[in-house]
Amino acid sequence: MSEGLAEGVGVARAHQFETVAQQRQAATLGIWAWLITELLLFSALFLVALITRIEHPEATVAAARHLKFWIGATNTVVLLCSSLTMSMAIEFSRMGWQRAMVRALLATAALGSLFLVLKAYEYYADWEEHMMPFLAHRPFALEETPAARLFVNLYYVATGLHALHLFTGIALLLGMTWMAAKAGFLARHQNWIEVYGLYWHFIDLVWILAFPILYVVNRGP
Amino acid sequence: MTPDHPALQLWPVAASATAVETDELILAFTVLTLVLTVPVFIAITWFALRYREGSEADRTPSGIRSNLIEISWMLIPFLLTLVFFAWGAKLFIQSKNPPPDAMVVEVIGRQWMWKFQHPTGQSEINDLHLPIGQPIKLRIISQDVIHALYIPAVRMQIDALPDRYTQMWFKADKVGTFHLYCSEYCGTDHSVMGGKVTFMNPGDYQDWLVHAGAQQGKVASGRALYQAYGCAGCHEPGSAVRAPGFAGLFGSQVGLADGRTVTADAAWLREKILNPNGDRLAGGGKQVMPSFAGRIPEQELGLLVDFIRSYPATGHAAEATR
Amino acid sequence: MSASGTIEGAARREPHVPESTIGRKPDYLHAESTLRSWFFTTDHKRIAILYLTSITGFFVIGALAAGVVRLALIVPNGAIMTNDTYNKAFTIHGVVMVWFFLIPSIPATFGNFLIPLMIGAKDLAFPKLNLTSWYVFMGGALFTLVAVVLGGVDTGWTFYAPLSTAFSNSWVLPALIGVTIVGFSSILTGLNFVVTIHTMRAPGMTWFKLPIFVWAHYATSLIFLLATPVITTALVLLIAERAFHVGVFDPAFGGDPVLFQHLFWFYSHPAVYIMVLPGMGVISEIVPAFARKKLFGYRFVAYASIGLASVTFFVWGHHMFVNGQSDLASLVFSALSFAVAVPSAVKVYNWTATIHKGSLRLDTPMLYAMGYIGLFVLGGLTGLYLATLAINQHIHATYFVVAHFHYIMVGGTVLAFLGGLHFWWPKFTGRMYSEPWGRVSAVLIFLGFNVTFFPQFILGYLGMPRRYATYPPEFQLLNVLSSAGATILAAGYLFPMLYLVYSLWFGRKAPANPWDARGLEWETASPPPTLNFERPPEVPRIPYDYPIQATEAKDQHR
Amino acid sequence: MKSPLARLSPGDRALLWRHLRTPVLTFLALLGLLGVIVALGATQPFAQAWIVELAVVALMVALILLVSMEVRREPPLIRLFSGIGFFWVCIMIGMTLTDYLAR
Repeated sequence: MSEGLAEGVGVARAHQFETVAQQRQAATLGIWAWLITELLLFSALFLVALITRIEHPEATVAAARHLKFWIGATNTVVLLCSSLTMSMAIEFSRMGWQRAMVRALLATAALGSLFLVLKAYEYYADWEEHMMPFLAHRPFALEETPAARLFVNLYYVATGLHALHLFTGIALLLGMTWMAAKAGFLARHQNWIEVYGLYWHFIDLVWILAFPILYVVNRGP
Repeated sequence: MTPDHPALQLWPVAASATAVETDELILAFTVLTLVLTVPVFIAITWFALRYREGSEADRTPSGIRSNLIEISWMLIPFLLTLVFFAWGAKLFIQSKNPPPDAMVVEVIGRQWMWKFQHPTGQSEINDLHLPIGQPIKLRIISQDVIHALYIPAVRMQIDALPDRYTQMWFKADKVGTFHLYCSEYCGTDHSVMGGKVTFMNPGDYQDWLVHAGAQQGKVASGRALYQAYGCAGCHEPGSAVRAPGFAGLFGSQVGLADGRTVTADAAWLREKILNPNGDRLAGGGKQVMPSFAGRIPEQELGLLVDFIRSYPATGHAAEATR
Repeated sequence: MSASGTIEGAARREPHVPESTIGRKPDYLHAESTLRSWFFTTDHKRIAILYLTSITGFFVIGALAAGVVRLALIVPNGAIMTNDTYNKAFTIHGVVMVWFFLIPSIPATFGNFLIPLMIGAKDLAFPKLNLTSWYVFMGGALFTLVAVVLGGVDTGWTFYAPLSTAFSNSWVLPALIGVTIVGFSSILTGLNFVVTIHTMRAPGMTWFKLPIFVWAHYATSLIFLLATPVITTALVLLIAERAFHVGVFDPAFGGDPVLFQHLFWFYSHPAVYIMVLPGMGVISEIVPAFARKKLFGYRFVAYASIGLASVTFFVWGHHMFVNGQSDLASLVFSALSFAVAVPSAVKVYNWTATIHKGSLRLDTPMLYAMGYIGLFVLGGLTGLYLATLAINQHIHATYFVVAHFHYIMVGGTVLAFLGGLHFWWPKFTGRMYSEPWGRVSAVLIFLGFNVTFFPQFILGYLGMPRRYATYPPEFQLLNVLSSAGATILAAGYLFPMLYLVYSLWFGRKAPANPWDARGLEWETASPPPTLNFERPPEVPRIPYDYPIQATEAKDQHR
Repeated sequence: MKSPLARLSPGDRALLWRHLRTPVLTFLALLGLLGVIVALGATQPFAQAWIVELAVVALMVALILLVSMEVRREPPLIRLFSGIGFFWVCIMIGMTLTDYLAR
């Protein structure tokens, strides 16, 4: 919210709004409305994972134990760090420390990219281990339990969709950082940083749901 | 048209006690619908006439407290309809709990035919013969997509799922022949996937099992397979592919491309279905038929050959059974 | 998110000039006339016109496909076309009508145009996003139309697995991708409306001064936000299933095709209310305007909109009573479905009570509204037949269902759409249409509709399954009757297209408020200026401030 | 940073710490909770570990929503919007399970 903004930091009013406060409120509400749709999008996948677990408990456990647990855990730490740098960027924007903010944003983008690199390595390792059942011509390591395929493929859909969100997020973030580095940005568009921050935190939140649901919970019998 | 012409019939035949009960429920619900809607229709029409602009009418507010009206017209129709929920639920629960002595008929749905197997082993395609006065339980499964077995005369339908059994039970009490449909859209020939269910006296049913069930049903089954496997698309006279027809084929002498002549007997026809590339026919037609080896079970091959055997000397497949 | 900063927004506000003055600033239609000014506009009114023209095009495509279906069913033996052609025709009809006409119909056109006007705002909260949603919509439409042109789809609009994933040989993938994309357009529209209604209301425009139209669109937008993402997931999984054999819906690997139906109907049942609620909003504007009377039970009608939007999320399983779901689920879903009767009854009885002791003018919009009420009541109550478990086992997937949902979708949404189109046509275009032609078409559509669809109720309980290219000969009489009705209906649709377009050039110029109606949209010129109001509108004391007001209605606003 | 940390004036340093205290503490708390999940997942000490894991996840989600995303400082409308999605997820999962758990 707008309390505690440093001098010279603020938002320029767009023509359709009457006041800046109204504009800020609209932007915050808008991003939250969007985040609701993101939550339901991923939750439907988590529901499918739950049904798969209920219908095929053994196959799901076998599949989940094949996932790269430690890469997933490391990636969760990476995203938590990026959340921290994002929070810092928001605070710097409020303080009017533009250069520090830009650096924090770049750090966030770098951590997001690190996540994607680790994820890509994880996919590569999965491929090596014949854990890509959706590839028609590559034998599947758990061929003897056909239902394991369901969970493994679902893992690709869910993590792929999350990676797509992260990738889009990094692209937007870099574009915004480029603009944010220019003089006068904080006087006109400070709330972009806050609104974007909500999106970034939420992608983290989705991963914090996805990691236990896909990697952790199904390891147990 | 006479008054009892089927096109003028406005209520479907009910062939079981449950069907009659369902009809009673529908009729009672219709009475409620009329009670709830007719006043609205009359009111709208009456108000439209009575209170038209320029008409002399009393437009002073009635002074009725609106909250009371609002709550009453929210709750009264709702409570009335809840009675029908309970009634419908009661019948539904009955329909989900077959009596233990029910006769079990296995049903398999496939694009685009039904296969029924009687407890005594006889099987039928698309048509189903059943005794009356005896609870029947159909155990239903599909081999490909989702189908649904629908018998309007007993007011029942249930999906045939590819991965697990569903069931339907009823006790028919009226002799006659009724429609049997697939009611879950299943692809190109969805509307053709159906036939007739015939409810018979138990004695007639036993008789049918012994005689017709084993004999006359075969050709009809073969015809259904002929359609279902797509044979008719090429082999029926008038088709674009102009594949060899079956009229008068069985037992005749067939000239082959290598000059030999063979007799089209059961064994040769069977082999030709499984391996169309062998024994090329004389006449130079292009061989386009795919092999059906592994696609048609042995027992169904027999039915197909029986169907070709009884194919009329002239005309179309439909006549083979009529 | 928000538009780029223009600080001179306040300076643009012009001093109020009386309407008759000739030198007034050009209205939104005439402000600019280049193609660029239309295709890159961020004006909600112009975007509404873009949507209106595109969905009219889709309506024509869908209606032609319906014509093909009715043509095929004149004969029982399928002699007119192959089963395959028939299946593709009804699939195109369903896909186009549901996703490219009914869902965007009223929200994206009237909602887009009127919500800012009704709440006294200059535009929606996110104008660029609004334009984006139209491009996303057209992008999705492109994919689906490509599927149609390449050879069509034969899965039905419901895309049930495993028919759509493993067995259909038609162009399922592009159609699925198109429908998935269109979902994003819905989400963006809904998001824009929610934020606009929350944050952009003019000073003094409190929630209980909002027209029911705005309430209805708020409820609709919540459904857009809460339901659409789930069908996106379901369709993404279906696409992955068809392209990569993921397996979650494929019984060959232990997947469950019924799971797709759960996800599908979690969206598609609420989607019924995406189509119905905006129509209810339109009717709630028309009825008081032509009865010259305040809407009866305003607060109840407003709450009923939110009530419908919430209850609708608990009842999706009533589409699956015979699909092998558990008996417990069927019982629960059936019981909850009856709760939908409560808010629906509130709406219908309040409209009827509004007419009571009014001063009625039976102009074209009112004729549509009265037709709507009658048909919606029938459509709604036949829905309760289908929600009753034992009855459902008989009439599920028969023509009874087809008749039922056409009473809701055509009798409801399309009549409301046409009623609203005639009601606000002067506001959209600044022209009046021919009133006699309007009335003739309204009556023709009402009659044609009933002749087309009432016989289908009878066909349904006689046991004719839906989606049948061929059918037993005893059903021919009723089918021919239905097809005959469809030709009347087609004529009824054709007339408005002709005389409305004619009025664009030759119609009488419309005054700002031709119906003497209440609501802020009538306070500005017809057509409105680009920034909607020449000066900030004055919010009325109460909503629906018509001459005739029952005392009980006033009580609610003390 | 604006300039290396050491060269900040004491006032700036206080300002910095005041602004960054909450994010840093949240980050440490989240790391700790993640540690619990990872430890439980890796060792599987008892069969019902999944209940604890899901409870910890719920805690992490609440922490991110309330603190990182600042819902606790938002007006009631935003609080409603941040919660409504989770409520709808419960509807979706709950009603679907009436089918799967009762088959």
